[in-house]
Amino acid sequence: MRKKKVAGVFMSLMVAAGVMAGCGSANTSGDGDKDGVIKIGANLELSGGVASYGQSIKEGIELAFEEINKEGIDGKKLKLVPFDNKSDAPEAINGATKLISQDKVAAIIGAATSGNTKAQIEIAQSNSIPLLTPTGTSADVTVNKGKLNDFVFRTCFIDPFQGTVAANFAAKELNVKTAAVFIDSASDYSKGLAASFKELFTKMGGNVVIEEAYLAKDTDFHAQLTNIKGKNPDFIFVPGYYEEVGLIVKQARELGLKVPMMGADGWDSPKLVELAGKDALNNTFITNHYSSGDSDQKVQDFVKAFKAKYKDKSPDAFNALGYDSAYFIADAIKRAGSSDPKKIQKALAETDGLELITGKMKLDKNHDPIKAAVILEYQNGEQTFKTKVNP
Amino acid sequence: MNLLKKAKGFWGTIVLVVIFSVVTQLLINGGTLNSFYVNTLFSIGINIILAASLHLIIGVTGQFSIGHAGFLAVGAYASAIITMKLGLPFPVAILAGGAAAAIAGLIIGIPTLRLRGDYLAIATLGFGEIVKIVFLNIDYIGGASGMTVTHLTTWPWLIACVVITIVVIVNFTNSTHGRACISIRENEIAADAMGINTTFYKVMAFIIGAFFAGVAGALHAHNFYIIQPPNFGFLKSFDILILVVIGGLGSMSGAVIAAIALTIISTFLSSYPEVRMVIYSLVLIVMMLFRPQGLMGSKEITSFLKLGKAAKGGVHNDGKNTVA
Amino acid sequence: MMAKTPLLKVENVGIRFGGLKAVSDVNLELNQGELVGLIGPNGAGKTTFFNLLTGVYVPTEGSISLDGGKLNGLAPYKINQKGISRTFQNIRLFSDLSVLDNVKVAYHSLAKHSIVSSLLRLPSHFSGEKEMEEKAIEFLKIFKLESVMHEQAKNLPYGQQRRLEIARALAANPKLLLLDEPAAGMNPQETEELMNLIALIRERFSLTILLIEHDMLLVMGVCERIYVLDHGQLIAQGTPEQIRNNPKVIEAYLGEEVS
Amino acid sequence: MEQFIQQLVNGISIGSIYALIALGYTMVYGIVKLINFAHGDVFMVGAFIGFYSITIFHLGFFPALLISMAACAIFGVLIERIAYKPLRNATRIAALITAIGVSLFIEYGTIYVRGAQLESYPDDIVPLKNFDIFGVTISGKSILILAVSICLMIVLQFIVHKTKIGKAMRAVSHDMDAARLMGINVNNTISATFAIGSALAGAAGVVFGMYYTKIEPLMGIIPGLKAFVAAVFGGIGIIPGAMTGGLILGVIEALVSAVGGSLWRDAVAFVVLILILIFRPAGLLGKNVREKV
Repeated sequence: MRKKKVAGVFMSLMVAAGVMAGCGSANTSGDGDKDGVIKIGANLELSGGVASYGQSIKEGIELAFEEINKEGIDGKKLKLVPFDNKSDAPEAINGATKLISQDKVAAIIGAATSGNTKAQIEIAQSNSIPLLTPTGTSADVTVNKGKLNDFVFRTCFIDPFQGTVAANFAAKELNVKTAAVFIDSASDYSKGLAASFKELFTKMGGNVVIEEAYLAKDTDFHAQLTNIKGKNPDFIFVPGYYEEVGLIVKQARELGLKVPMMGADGWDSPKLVELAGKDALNNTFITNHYSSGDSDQKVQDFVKAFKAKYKDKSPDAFNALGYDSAYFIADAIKRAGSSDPKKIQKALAETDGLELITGKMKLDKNHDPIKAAVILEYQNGEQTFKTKVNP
Repeated sequence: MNLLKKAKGFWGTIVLVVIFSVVTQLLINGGTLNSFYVNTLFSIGINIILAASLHLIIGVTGQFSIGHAGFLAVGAYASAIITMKLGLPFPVAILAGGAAAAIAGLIIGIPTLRLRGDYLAIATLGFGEIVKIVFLNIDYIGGASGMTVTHLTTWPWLIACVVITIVVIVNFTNSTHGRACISIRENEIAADAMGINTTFYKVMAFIIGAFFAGVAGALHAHNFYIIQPPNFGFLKSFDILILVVIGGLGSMSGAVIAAIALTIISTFLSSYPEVRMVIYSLVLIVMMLFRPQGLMGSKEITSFLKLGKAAKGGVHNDGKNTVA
Repeated sequence: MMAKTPLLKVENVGIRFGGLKAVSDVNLELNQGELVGLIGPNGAGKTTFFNLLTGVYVPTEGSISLDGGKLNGLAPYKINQKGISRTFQNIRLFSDLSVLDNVKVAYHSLAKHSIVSSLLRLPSHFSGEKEMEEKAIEFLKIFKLESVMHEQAKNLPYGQQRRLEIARALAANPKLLLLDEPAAGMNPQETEELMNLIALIRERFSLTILLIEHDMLLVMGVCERIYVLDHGQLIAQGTPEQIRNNPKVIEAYLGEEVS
Repeated sequence: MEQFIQQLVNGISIGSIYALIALGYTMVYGIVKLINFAHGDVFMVGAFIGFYSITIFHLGFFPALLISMAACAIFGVLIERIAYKPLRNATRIAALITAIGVSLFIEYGTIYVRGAQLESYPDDIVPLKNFDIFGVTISGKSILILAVSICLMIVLQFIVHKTKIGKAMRAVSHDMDAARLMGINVNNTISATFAIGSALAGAAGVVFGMYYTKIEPLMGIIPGLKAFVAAVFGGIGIIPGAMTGGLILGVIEALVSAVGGSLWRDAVAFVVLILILIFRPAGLLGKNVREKV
């Protein structure tokens, strides 16, 4: 009886494997470039914990693809193959393998977070498929233990750069001596920025008097802010995402913390103003890739097109970086003159001077974009241009 | 009672499994099964181990535990530390993952298993969340950003672990010790009054279940390149729970079939990200509305294959054919 | 056999739930081989007393000893292993298990094969399981249940479920068997059969039996001695004849019937 | 000292929201013994209904609150009738899986309909000032939340203990079959319980939106879980227990953060939960009930 049970179990396993094997042989044909279509995978966090990031990136990519496909690339059209990785590393791996082996995509855009991007690196590398993360800012995404992951790219800047820019600005322009650092402990991005900020700020004679932490998706920060208030810092550095930062700024002001606060590109969203309120945001600063209030024609066209497509929604940094990632790849495909992933990889690495919404794109030897950062100040809910910092 | 016949059947199954494994390995090597299918196959294998281990706790012993992802996490991290930090070989990592999870099972089991029903469920849910938060706060293992793990899970390791898990749990269930566990599920007070050390067997089921969840964790960690605490939240526990309930509480083959079917459905649905979770949740609801006892009820697949009277009585039908 | 050392000795046992004294100051002795009845009106504390004996409740006062060994504070399964086995007023079978397996579970504590030997399917597993099975079938034969041994317990008719519960209790090889209203819900003919059965097993397994029964006539018929509980206290003891004529007992029962 | 009092105030504010959600949780659990995982999602739906009433129909805070409560009550009854009622005699675990399914369905259905992006409640719906007492800041909104929670708790106590439907609820909660035999319409009573519980979740949603500004489709998961913990704390099925449990949980969280353990906050909450379950399984205000042997 017992063995029969075991036998039954394995028979079903076998049947399942058989079914899959059948599919496998039936499905092996397929091509990144077929019928004038180039498939690009998007392995994004469309559900789960950070669904909003993935959704935003996807919106940006879809808008860009629509525009690109009006003319096409050498007569070919781009087709987006989305995959929902549920904000989960194992799912991100399933996604990468599926996109590569089933859908035969020419390149993958994703994921939104560094962790889910790192999960895909080995697969992208071993299959020689370019992997482009729009927002994976952790330094070790592209370089692992001193070795370049040559098929991995990113559209955003890496963490340390923004942190140092912020430290410089705080010490020199704002002339603050003591600072509090308030970190999103669930995010590499936030930790990375905080680390580089702290390093430079103390080197420049400043003093970090308190470090507090929260976790993404928290909504109540009163307790930590009360602790910060007890230390009376001149300045608060909050390198998080707007979803929490909006509430942090609001709650800080409610508790009577009037000191300047500063963050980075994660703040950049019109939602920040709605969440925090215009008044609360006064006396706050961010480092960013671009300013959506930028009078630059390219930026304004993007904002207009985005609003037209998405019910008057204003684009945030995730939208912009998704959009830029699409153009980044499209440009490389065009220069490669092929949908061969290896040629695309080469073209991506050689990108130099590509004008994107978030700045002019050039890659350094670590595949990290060299882009200028801008510092913006919030005044009455409007971002006003403060200064531009070149790397 | 025919020992020889029994042994013959057992070895026959083993031979079948070996043939199946070798064929699959050849298909993998030959590239007939591309990496997508291989990956799905690995997910299925890991889910089978998880479902089987939770089946022992909920289905057999009737202890309503919904923190199984906590054991998965302990196994994943323990094994990753073994290979990545200490540089020891993979088999050691698998055992260490299982052992660490079993110890966690012991620690959480002794105090909480006095609780019943929903209270136990909530306590184990809390345990799962605590494990997640602890890992989130230890920098040695990467904190929130997690640990990068080398890919070491291969098909032979996977299938071996799946087979061992199933054999051990089936062997346990179909013995007097398994019957003791089932009697606790059926009526704890009567079991106690009939001389069954209920605490011992509840903890034992918990430890064995946790051990194999830990083994699954080791395979998981070394299959998916990276492990991060948020991967092991209560939603993951729910995923495992769903496998066991959809398969049919108390049915080992049900759990295995559900693990296979739901993994395939889930993989298939990921091509339709917009509606994926909507459909998945609808499948759950509709399934429960129209077949609340799960696919298999408490029956085993053998009771459908077998004619006649022998298959009555759910999971504990061992030895029926020996007296007939 | 050394006569006259009581098998079970209960001294001044009582239990409180909060302020309520459910059972108090009960003294009781059972000698080897006796069949003794415990009667009393509804709510007199009979089942609570059984629960004290079997360790479901821990007595707040007094002591219980079996064969000279103290039982207070032991877990129910330990007490069962020491030799007290019971049935329940509201039947508590393992309803999804087969009849055979129900009996095997009770035989569990006598099994010799370890978890490891079962996991590895060592020879001791097979011999152990075989022995259990043979023993279980033997019990089922005595209770005329062998024809339904592969049925799920929940599918048996009521009378058979009662019988199965007793068979299961016996399989644990007790010195003392506690039966909690075994004839409840049975028709007179079934009751009579049951009583004959009890007499039979008592002889065959040289058992001591303590029987709770609501039905006075029945108890009077089979028991050698009777204890009477009312409001948690022992109000009378003696032979059936003595009990029948005890004014306190009559009052307790009449009082109940009137209300 | 100031800081300590400030932390207490912080804790009470967040605790009142847990309490408000926990009230509904505890009612539903008390009567059908189902951990209604979808409760947190009804809370989310309530927040969105309130948001749309305010931004699209330009209603004030209280009308929006009432509309949201009414809509959630209907929604709750629909969920109960469609998904839970057919399972009333099935195993508890089947009902639990259904609840998980319903929860996922509401979350991802909402995302499918309106996307995953967040919305923010307008800041000026309730013109409340903050009070500054000896350096301790008490926001007017947190006083409002506490007031709303306490009012609703009292109303609820009144309904359960003084009205006919309340009596029916207690009867059904005690013994469903006996209640049915006594001529109580069990189905309607359970629906009424879901209606009231869901209305409370809806109210909590609007209050949450007003206090924390941010609402999004997955916002219900964590507060839902915390509220359940709070309900267990206080003794599940007991209305003042839910209130007490919520407030205590909030204060514990704030104090853990105050001593620098903000990342351990949830872990401490769960550890306390497990300890309570082990040493006082019926909760702080509950009575222990033994299984009859």
